[in-house]
Amino acid sequence: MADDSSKGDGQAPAGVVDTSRGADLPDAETCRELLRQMALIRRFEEEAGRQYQRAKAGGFLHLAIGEEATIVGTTSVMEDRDYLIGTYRTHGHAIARGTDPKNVMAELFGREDGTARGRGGSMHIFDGERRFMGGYGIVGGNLPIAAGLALASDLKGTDEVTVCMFGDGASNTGNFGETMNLAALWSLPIVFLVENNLYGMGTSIERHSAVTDLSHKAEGLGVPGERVDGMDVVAMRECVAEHLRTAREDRRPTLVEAFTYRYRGHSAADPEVYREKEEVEEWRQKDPIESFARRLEGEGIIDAAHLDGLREEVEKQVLECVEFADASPEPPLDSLYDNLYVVEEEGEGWYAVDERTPDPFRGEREREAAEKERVMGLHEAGASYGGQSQRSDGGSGDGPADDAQEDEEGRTDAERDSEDEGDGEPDED
Amino acid sequence: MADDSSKGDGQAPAGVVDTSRGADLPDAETCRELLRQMALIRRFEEEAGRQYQRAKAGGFLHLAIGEEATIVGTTSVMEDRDYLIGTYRTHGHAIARGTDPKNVMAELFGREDGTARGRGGSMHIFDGERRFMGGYGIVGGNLPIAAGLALASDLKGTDEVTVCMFGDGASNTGNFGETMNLAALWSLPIVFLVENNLYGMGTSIERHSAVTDLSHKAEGLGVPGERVDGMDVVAMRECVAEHLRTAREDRRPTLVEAFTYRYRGHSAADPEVYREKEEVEEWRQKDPIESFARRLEGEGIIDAAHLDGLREEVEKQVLECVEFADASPEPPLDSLYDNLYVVEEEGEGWYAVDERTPDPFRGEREREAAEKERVMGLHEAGASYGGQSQRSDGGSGDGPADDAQEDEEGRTDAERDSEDEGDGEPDED
Amino acid sequence: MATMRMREALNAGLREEMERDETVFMMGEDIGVFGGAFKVTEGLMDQFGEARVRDTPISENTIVGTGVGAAMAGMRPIVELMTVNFALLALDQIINHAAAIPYMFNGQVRVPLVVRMPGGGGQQLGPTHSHSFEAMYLQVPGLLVACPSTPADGKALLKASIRDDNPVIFIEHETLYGVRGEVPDDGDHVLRFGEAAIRREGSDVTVIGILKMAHEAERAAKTLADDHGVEAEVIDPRTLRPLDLDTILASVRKTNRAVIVEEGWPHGGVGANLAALIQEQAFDDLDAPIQRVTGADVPMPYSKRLEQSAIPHPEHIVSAVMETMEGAR
Amino acid sequence: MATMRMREALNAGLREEMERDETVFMMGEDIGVFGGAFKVTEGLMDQFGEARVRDTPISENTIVGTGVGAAMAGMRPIVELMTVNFALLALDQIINHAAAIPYMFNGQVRVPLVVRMPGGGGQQLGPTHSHSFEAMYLQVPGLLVACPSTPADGKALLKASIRDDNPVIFIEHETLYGVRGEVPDDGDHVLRFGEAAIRREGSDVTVIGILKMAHEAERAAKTLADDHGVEAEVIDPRTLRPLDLDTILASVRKTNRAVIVEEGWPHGGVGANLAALIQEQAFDDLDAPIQRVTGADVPMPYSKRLEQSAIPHPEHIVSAVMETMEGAR
Ligand SMILES: Cc1ncc(C[n+]2csc(CCOP(=O)(O)OP(=O)(O)O)c2C)c(N)n1
Ligand SMILES: Cc1ncc(C[n+]2csc(CCOP(=O)(O)OP(=O)(O)O)c2C)c(N)n1
Ligand SMILES: [Mg+2]
Ligand SMILES: [Mg+2]
Repeated sequence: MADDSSKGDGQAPAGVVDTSRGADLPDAETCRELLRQMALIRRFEEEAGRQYQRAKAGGFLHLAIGEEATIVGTTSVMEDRDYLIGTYRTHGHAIARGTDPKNVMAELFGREDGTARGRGGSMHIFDGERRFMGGYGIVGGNLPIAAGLALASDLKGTDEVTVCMFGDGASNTGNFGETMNLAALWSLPIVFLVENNLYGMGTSIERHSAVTDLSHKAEGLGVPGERVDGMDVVAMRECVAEHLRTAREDRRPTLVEAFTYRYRGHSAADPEVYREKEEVEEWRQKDPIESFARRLEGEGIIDAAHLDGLREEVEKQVLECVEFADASPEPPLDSLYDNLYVVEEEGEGWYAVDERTPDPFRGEREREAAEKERVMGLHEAGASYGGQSQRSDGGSGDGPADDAQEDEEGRTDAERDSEDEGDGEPDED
Repeated sequence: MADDSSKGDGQAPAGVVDTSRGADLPDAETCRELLRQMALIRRFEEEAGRQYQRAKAGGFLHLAIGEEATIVGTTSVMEDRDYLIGTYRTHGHAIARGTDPKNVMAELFGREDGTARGRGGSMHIFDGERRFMGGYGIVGGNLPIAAGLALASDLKGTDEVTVCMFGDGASNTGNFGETMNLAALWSLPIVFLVENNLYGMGTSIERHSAVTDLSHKAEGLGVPGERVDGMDVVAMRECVAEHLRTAREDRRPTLVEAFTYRYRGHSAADPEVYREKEEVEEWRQKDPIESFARRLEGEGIIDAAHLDGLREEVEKQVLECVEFADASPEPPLDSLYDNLYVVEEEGEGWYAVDERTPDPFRGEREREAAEKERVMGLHEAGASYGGQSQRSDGGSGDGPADDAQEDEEGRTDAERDSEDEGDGEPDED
Repeated sequence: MATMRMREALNAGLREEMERDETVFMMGEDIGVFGGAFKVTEGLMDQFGEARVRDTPISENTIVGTGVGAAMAGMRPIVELMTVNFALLALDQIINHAAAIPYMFNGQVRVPLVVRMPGGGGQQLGPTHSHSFEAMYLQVPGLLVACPSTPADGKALLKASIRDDNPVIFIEHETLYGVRGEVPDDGDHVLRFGEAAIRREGSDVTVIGILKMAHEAERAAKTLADDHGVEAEVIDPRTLRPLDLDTILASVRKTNRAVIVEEGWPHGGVGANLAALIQEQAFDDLDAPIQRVTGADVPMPYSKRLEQSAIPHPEHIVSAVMETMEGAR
Repeated sequence: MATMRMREALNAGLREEMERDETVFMMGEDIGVFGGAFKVTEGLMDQFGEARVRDTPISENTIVGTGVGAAMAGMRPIVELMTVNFALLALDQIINHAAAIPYMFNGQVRVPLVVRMPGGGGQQLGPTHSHSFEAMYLQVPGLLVACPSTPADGKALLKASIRDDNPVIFIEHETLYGVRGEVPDDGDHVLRFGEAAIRREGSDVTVIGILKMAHEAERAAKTLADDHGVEAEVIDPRTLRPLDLDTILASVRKTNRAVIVEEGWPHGGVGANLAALIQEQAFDDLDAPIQRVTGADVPMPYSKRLEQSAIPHPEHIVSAVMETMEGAR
């Protein structure tokens, strides 16, 4: 890194007023539920990180640890009929929306019982039933989709609201400007919620956004905003509730900037050269779960025993998730083409060059059994490069790079395991 | 069109303060030069429109008639070393920058002496020597390029400024938000100048932009702005000069919103169903050339004789342009591949499937003379569908559509000729 | 049967489907008040109102993405992009989102979106407005790709696209909007994806062309028959994904020769895909190399003569066919 | 000669050209402070400062466009896009601008821009992060397209790209960054565009592979020789535009058989282009249909086993070659 000025300062810009809204606590039961959800998400994500180190989960793993109040504060005031859409950092969002964490873990494991049957992985969680609309790997890609969900609600004459969450880095994408203008122009019922955790990957907000007070970023585009303390679940609730009302009743989009922080690296093996350890420590002091728990204790809503019980409960639940995911089968190889298309009569007239296509549409209507067998054999040969994902040896399983070739090496898993040595994130999106 | 509310209101939003800046006139010689340039551009564009009707010019023709003060006010305060970049509506911009109007007309005619030797056409005028950096057909496409020009000036340590002109419609593109943020973040020496003529094609600004005071549109993105009367060449000059100074000395980008109007349709055959005739008439009252001429007369800087002389001068000059363009040869067919690549040793190892490629790289190093001849014959056969562009019969020459086929018809030229009947713009970009 | 122009047939298709199904709606730049850049949507805002016929800002990626989102929520959006050239701004939503979403979320959600857009050259619009990009879309699993050449096919395929539950890329050709043809009156006449049309039967050579080139192929076939005694079988695939390879292979097995005509660039185009597939499947039936006739390998120049010299014409097709026939008789 | 990894070779190439030419500079997301998503640019901000190694906001189209503008003004920008998938957001600047500008302004201005970006699957990154898009770029006149498979080629082609006056699309493969190989020490060792490498000589079949598939082709060739007595000639084209068809044709004229391997989707891919060209030029020399081995026709699934089953491996190549050889011996 060039010099110290290139590191983030991890601070709210000077002159920012109190964003905590001095919000009052909701009823006791709600308070306990908020705490439970945040604790569950926290523990789930810690465990996901562990399972990633053990190579049970693959690909990228983006944890939102530190951002639980932003998530839970938001979902706790949404109606079931409202839509939520997020980024590649949404394990917690799905869980807060009501998705069984078991299925989320199974998705991380790439298994049959995953939220997308192992097709999407950590970055692409989805639960249509609970109107958690994904999980998107393209930064900024979810913004126009949110506009479309909201437009549909509007055209159908419902009072559903769409909440669209994205990062500070996403506010620099073309989609941001385009979607803000469209949402304002068409009076779409959306709450845009920027999870401003001060960094887009390794680039601090002062280094990526000319205006760092993101609540004002869309004003000229027709969407006014408000900054809120994203570490305070009660402030989040109150703020988002108000903006949901604006969307639902006044039919106007607004932009909520939740000022928050991710404790972990951008993804699992980020060496975090772009920020100081002290900065992370400082933010940990404002931990959304601990501070809320302290407040509840102070108000006599919970006691130490409750906290112990809660800890045990989520511990147990999360370990069950791991067990469940571990026991879930791998998706079968012949499911490779499932759900690629919605087809009435299957594949009629369709043609795939790919000789692994399980169905017989190679320009001919029929393919003999022997040929089918040969094809499935190839299929299996390819898949075998994926090894058994049950392994916990951290072996790379990285296809050809796995071979004992002197001029190659698989980095993904090997380096994932060397994270402790701060040895650099190999491959980032 | 749906109803009257769908038409533009053609008004500056209420509460807009005087944008004329009460600017004082510059010295007499400058005044006369400003008037001359505007008159020349006006007459040039009128003639371009006529030549388009006569099918001497083809494709799309976007005229900026009405917007001359915006153009000339801007260029008249730029230094030679500054860059100007615009849209597909830039005949005047090039001329104001010093490009010989003959070459612009020749480009419209698609001839050898055109600014781009007939490759670019009306939408893609370019004059590198005079730092007129184009002419771009993709709405919003020139914004990032402007950032790059300015970045280069910055990296080279020069004090060149880039002026980037674009339309109100372009302010809704993703490039707008991205480029504003980047320019502000990197302190690029740019003046963004939005030629707000109240319409993007057939869509009025209230129907395409949530915020219609465009001078504020980029504030949240880090680029402050100012609105100026784009019909007042003196106000334009003063305003742009100030912003050039900000860019050159303070190294800060700003956004100038020139409030202006195009009298003609979006392109040559637009039936203009989206606005009232009265609105156009109203704006014509503020005509930038007439109002400036009246002011100069009032101040005794010019008299009626001067105006007559000027009229004659530009008339003569523009007719010479037409003569020049008419006399300029068609680009030779074997120039088709010129300047596609910068090549040292020509085409070595290159391969083109296309059998019209004039050079012998069909996977073989050599091609015999007979084969070459056959290929040039095909070349000519294709080109012949282009007819003689000297024709003035308005015949379509539109390739196959030209054939006396009952089930087809070429519309481009035919419909172009029926513009007077207000019969609809056939094919718009 | 009624005789109408392509733009009228498409307009009728849009109108009928919007009448038939309330969830169908349209978005695009200047499709409403202005009536559409190519007048395909003329009158629809008057009939269906501003809620269902929506003029949009110039925001290609977001318009398509808004379509994706609305489709996921149960609507059937039709997005018009003004030309295929501007669609390059929307490829992220088309490829990373529309095409991938049904698969990546394991079929929990569908994306019944139609993206309509015209392409092609021949109108002197120069290097930013004249290209043909079919070959990019046909690569992408998850998309359907239609490219009709006649008014009847235009209407029937557009209706099929709107009713289909998959995301469809619907490519029109700017110079075909004025083409007239017979169109069935039946409002429920739809065309299945993956069914090629044999435009002309013949025994000597198979000529395959899409969009405007389907017409040029027919013209060339006439010249070939009249002047050279060569009977060409002309096939218009009509959809590129799925592709009706069966019909093409059956023809090639009969004629033993193939020429593919497209307006796009020569490298990696529609013709390359077809040539690769045909030689894989019908190698032993081929008596000559499969020839391709394509647009020139340049950004489209503005000059009318240069432009026309860069676009395939019947002469080129005749020449390629005759080369293919060499030694045949 | 020194042994280094691909990422080190690319890093050295960037460093040397930045030292050599002051007009060379870099832009990209997280290339500076973070050292690059794949660590290719590590240390360069330290050495060259923040002016010449520029971290950018997430604004793909604008970053590329800024490169286009800077190139037009005499600089030699290198833009890193984090992966080819995100480059879909920048296709407008790449195709409508970078590729078209020199031609459409008749050579008055050059665009010496390099756009570097990695692609490919195999790391369980799922359907938005794992695709291969070479086949889109090779279509576009005005672009050069490089896709090196070895550290030596990576460095030499990157240096050539930076020195070239044309816009270059430089495609890397995510799983090849760790590959080690010999790299010439000579700082002026550059590779010409349009020169294929023959990785292995053989007389029975020509196997053509790019990027990671060049390596898989070599592995398959070893198996073919060891287990089947089939001698494959392995060719890595190294650049797709321009394409060294001469070398490929010479090989096919010798072996009379060809198999093309790529990781991208099967329709309209790199292999389709090559197959079309080869059969056009060497029809009479072919004893069997040209076979293609491609990635599966799906968005890339996340599950490791599904993903690996969707990517070509030596087994697939061996199988395709043996099919091609059928009846040969
Ligand atoms: C269009 C696009 N460009 C780049 C990337 C690579 N990338 C993934 S996450 C990320 C940073 C995003 O930061 P932010 O929006 O602040 O979200 P956060 O990760 O902090 O939650 C980048 C650059 C991507 N996935 N998509
Ligand atoms: C990306 C893109 N989308 C659409 C178009 C078609 N188009 C050409 S001009 C235009 C309107 C632009 O309006 P504005 O920016 O206000 O400029 P004006 O024409 O008024 O000068 C449109 C939609 C285009 N050329 N490029
Ligand atoms: Mg962030
Ligand atoms: Mg305008």
